[in-house]
Amino acid sequence: MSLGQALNAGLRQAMERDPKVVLMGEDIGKLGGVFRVTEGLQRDFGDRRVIDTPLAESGVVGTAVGLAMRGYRPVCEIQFDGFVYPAFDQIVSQVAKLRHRNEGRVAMPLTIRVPYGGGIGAVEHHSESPEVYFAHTAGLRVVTPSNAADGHRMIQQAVACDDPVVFFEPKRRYWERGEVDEGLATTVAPLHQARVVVEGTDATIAAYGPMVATALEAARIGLQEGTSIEVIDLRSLSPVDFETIEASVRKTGRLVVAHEASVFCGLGAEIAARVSEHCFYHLESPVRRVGGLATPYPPSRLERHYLPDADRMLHEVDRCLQA
Amino acid sequence: MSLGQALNAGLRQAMERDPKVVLMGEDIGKLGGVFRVTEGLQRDFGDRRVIDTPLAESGVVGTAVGLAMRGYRPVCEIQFDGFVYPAFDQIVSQVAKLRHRNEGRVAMPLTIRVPYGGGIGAVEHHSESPEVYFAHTAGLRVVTPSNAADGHRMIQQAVACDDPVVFFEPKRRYWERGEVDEGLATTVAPLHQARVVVEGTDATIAAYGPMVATALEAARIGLQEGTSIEVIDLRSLSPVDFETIEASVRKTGRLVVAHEASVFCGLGAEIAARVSEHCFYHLESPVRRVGGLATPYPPSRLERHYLPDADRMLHEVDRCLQA
Amino acid sequence: MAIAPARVPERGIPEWTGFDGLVQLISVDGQRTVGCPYWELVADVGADQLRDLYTDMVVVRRIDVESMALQRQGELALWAPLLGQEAAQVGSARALRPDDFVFPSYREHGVAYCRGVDPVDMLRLWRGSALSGWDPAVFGLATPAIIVGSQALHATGYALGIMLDGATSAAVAYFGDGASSEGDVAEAFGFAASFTVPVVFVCQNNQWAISEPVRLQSHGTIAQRGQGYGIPAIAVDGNDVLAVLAATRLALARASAGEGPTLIEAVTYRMGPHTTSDDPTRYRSRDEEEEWRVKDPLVRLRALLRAEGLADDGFEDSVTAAADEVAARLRRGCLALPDPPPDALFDHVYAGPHPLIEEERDAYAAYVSTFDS
Amino acid sequence: MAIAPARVPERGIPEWTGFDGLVQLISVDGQRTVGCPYWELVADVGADQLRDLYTDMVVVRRIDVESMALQRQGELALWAPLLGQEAAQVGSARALRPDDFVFPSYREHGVAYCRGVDPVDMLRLWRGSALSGWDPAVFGLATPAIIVGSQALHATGYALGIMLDGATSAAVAYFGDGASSEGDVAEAFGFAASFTVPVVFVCQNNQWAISEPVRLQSHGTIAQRGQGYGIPAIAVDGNDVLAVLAATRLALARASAGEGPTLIEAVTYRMGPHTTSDDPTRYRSRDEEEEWRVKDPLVRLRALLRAEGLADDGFEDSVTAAADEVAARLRRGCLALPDPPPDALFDHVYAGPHPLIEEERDAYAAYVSTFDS
Ligand SMILES: Cc1ncc(C[n+]2csc(CCOP(=O)(O)OP(=O)(O)O)c2C)c(N)n1
Ligand SMILES: Cc1ncc(C[n+]2csc(CCOP(=O)(O)OP(=O)(O)O)c2C)c(N)n1
Ligand SMILES: [Mg+2]
Ligand SMILES: [Mg+2]
Repeated sequence: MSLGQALNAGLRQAMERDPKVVLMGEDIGKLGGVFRVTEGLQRDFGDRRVIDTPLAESGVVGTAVGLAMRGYRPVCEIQFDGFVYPAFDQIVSQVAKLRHRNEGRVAMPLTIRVPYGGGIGAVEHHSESPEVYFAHTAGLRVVTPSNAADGHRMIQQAVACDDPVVFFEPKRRYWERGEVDEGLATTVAPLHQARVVVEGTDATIAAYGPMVATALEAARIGLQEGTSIEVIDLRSLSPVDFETIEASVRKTGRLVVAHEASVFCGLGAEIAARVSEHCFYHLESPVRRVGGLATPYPPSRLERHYLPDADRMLHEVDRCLQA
Repeated sequence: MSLGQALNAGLRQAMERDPKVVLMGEDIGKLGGVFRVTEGLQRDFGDRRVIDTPLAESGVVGTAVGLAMRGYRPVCEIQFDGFVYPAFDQIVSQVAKLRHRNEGRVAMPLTIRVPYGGGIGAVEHHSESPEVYFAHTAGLRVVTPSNAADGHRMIQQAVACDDPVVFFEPKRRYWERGEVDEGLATTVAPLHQARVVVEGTDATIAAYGPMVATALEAARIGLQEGTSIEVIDLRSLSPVDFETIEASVRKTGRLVVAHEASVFCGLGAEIAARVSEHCFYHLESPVRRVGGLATPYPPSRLERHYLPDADRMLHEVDRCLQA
Repeated sequence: MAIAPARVPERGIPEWTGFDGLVQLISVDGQRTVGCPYWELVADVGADQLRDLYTDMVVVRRIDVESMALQRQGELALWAPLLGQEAAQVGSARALRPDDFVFPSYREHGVAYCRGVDPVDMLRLWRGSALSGWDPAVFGLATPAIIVGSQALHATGYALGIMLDGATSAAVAYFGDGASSEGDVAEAFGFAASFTVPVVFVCQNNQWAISEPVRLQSHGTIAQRGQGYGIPAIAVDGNDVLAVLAATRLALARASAGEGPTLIEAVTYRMGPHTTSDDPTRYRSRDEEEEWRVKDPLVRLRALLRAEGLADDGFEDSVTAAADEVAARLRRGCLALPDPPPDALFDHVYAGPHPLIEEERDAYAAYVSTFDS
Repeated sequence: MAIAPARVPERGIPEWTGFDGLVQLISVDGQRTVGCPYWELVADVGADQLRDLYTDMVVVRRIDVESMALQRQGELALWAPLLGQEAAQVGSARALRPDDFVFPSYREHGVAYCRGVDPVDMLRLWRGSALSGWDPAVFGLATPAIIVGSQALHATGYALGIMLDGATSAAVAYFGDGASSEGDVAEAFGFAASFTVPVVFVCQNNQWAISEPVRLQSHGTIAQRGQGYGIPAIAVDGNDVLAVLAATRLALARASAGEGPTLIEAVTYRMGPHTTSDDPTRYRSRDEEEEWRVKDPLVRLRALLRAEGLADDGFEDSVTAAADEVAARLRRGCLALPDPPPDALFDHVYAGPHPLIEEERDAYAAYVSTFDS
């Protein structure tokens, strides 16, 4: 099944399991969301559990906060990455902080789903990668699956999580298919655990979301050219599973971090900073970052130049190897 | 004169120089702003140039965008750091991107002043350090003065700058006094130029805004204890003047980055990542970061434990020296 | 005071423009107004209840005065006084039922008092020893919202939950005239109207948002703003405790009957500074302050009680004594409020385990221990 | 069509509830309505002007049809059709004066056409070859807003600038029924009313926000929302080009006379999908679509022209030929639109020098050169 279908199935299971799970967002009902991730759910669970909201993102998240205080477990859909900013205040000042503010007396088990990233030829504001804004915000968990199996498991874990989770969905991978074990318990791995997708010995590429498939492609090409690349799928961006990354770097001695977001102050900065500190004596070459440029997202006819591809990843791996 | 007075004087000069400069914000008129930074300006320039706005931050910035398109040069005041988030969408999706979107045909010479940071015993939302959200956003310039002289010069440069500038004012330093040369041309140094405030040889502390004074205190104590610490005031957070930092690190071999914001994905991550990469063979020890915790800002009775002080900076310097 | 749950009058929200277009049951000089249809909503309020309302207002004002003093003496970091808004707060809060849930702003000490919160706990936030002071679930009262207007959406969402639960309670959002300009309040109006949820918006129009007069926010009335979203609105004399009580009861009855949101604009006055950091002499006139002093909500209710023979010197002395006792307890409690232990920094950031928090907790402990040795 | 600048009628905004509570000058079957006070605002619109309006609408629809086809053929990444909204757009845009400044949403191709934008330039954004298509200053027309509602604030700010300049032009914001729920639109209403600035809000209520019917956004009318903020509103039949023209002229006259903002709710219908990515069969009925097909704005104006002997087959053929010519040019122009050079990525991010941009520009060039060698 595709990632989109896996998320749909995961949401369905989450709703079946817990009657307090309520979905909210723009066009998620009859339309099933612009990416059809909620397809069929309003039909099957009714319009009191799958709620089309007025067109206002702060309103979506702000009312979800109130619902959570009433004991519900809301799952908000933000239609596209670029539309999450009107809800930023509610997310940063309320969702992230309410538990702490109330010394644990208020729970905020809210999931905010955000399709994100580029590569689909979209118009402006539909290809952004705003994840680091949320990763930097204490009180939130930020995760992103890269494939159908993870999507299916992680969305259920996110919904079941008693902390607020910003759940970034790599929209250009929605249609990519993979095996999904629908019977899988949601507790197989903690939500914040990274995964070594492919083992390697010469260098590590740490990627997440849409970039994992790209990193795997780089690893395949690398292998043909005689370079053994280990690929890590971070899966969680806050917290980051540094244990897995650092173990890999201690083995390979070289790290490239890849994401679509601008490199400057992106998540790669945190990973590079941390790994440079913790693996100071294991690094054979500086950690390198490959990612979006320090520019706004370009018109789609230029996006392939903006987005990291396997070549750019390999270019950075090469620079590590040459250092 | 104090930093607050220096900013006031700088704004006054900017308004005298260019009739298109208009100030907007909540309570900036008769009250002169809650920190009195605009004191007397409405009286002297009238309520068509110093405009009290309705209580709505997105409205303040969004109307400033329109004013800028009409040829004005608006200077918005956000009352406290924690109230900038309702304006986040307008800042990230409009202010930052309008010039690029319009291929240079639309100018966005907007300044957004934000008193920021902790240490004044305030209630929640009044002590935040949200600078990295803006630094990560392409299209913005982000600066912060640490003292009266810089405040006086930089606010004028920010207002004169044809790009949007998010201007963070270290609120707990508003009352600190320093020499200000009011006749100083605004072109003495580019707005993004960092400054070596104190020279040293054993380690470098890179700090900005409210942390510069703290870093200077650390350097003083360090000297007494026999450690020669170089202190850099970044002044600009986007772009960052890496030349100055890297030159210092090549000399001292050790770097500690300090800020009040949470360390995780904070600006220090970018600096550590970059310096670790560019000064890989000059670093005697890993770059270390000292900053706010990965928690929301605490109640004020705990803030001294949250905020880096000279001791914590020296602790990190020591760890560098011991590595 | 929620003893006689109101029924929604058949003809919906009664029109009444007796006093400056506002619903008023007690005139400025303490007379009962004649003919106002809102009287039927407080028909059960007899002598004892009137005296109780008066007592509440006196005690609440005393708490406010004491807190101002504590702040001036350096015991609180800040205080936002409610002086002048006692009727708006007590009148509305006393209409509430135990299972209603309130989302206040930072100035609703009177509401918190009526919900049963220990005044000492109110001070935790203002002293800086905590970010909150009580368990919201216990009192049906959220921690005060400092981000102006944000709580209107929370109340709307909570009310949606009430509706989904099939319950008959209501959510209540308190906010100010300034807040009515924030997009969040407008979105809350829109969501509440669209979903027809049981929420009551209580806007205390105290004429000022720090230094900004209400006419800067709105040329019309705030009640009209709600009406534009299809939310019935009641503009009420906010210094008249009975009128506010009546209006709130009506709004709650509408909510419980499934008729959706109501907006109450309680027109009142912030007699003190915005907070202890503020200096109102910079932006408003003594004349204006004097004009409103005449409308003081306590003076008015006392006049009524006196005129109707419901209060004598003995009663007033006992009320003062009760208020003094509360104030003394408040002062003692404030001074005794403990600072939280530094380690509390790391508590309750997340519900589940979080490696970075644990790492920082350990690092902090290790760092602190370097000083011990 | 801005030839006869309207004066503000002495009695303010005339009341008129002739047709579903909407201002209407041409009935659905192409008859002039009798007695509507808005007629005086278009008294100068004679045969030639009516034919021009019709021509505009036909051409605009043809541009829309051709763009849909180009998208289906893979030449555009996306297209947001205006089918059904030609009267609302042409009627309002033809009322504008050259020095007015418009802030459109993504669906205002008809407005852009009337402002003089080359239709080929409109396609740049939709083809993905640019984020904008024209110089806003040249046409008095901003780049379309994709963040729903954001432009309402920009228009308000621009209007504030007009006021500060002492000019008599106006800013005009176009947005949809869905957008009316966004906090930004509410804040724009508040600021515009508070500052009394010359802005016209044109809300095309086309009944749908993607899959959401307008009743989900608002139980009342959108016009009422504006009124709640103290902004006079005109609800107009948006499929009646003359009525929209009249209402817009009135609003502009009010703006120029210093009377501040006006909200126009043009009630119309999105006859096509939301965009080429959308599938309306999932959420709305054929019946509803049929109901509105009868009210097609072009059919109606043609009926009037025919009934009054202002159009014959020859005229219609010439209009069709003109539209086909525009479409052919559009197609040729679209196919010829060049991709921007990769290096353009770095242009215009900042006005002044920026070390990181320069560094990345150089690195990118160096990287590309590794492939050349
Ligand atoms: C989003 C936001 N912006 C600004 C502030 C700063 N601020 C605190 S209270 C206040 C005025 C609020 O006025 P009003 O809503 O009338 O309530 P009142 O203080 O009069 O009770 C302002 C501007 C804030 N707390 N939150
Ligand atoms: C802030 C924001 N949220 C969501 C979207 C996605 N979106 C694009 S158009 C649209 C519906 C807009 O409806 P309306 O305002 O009625 O305009 P119409 O499309 O009908 O012309 C939505 C939800 C967006 N572009 N911006
Ligand atoms: Mg107020
Ligand atoms: Mg619409």
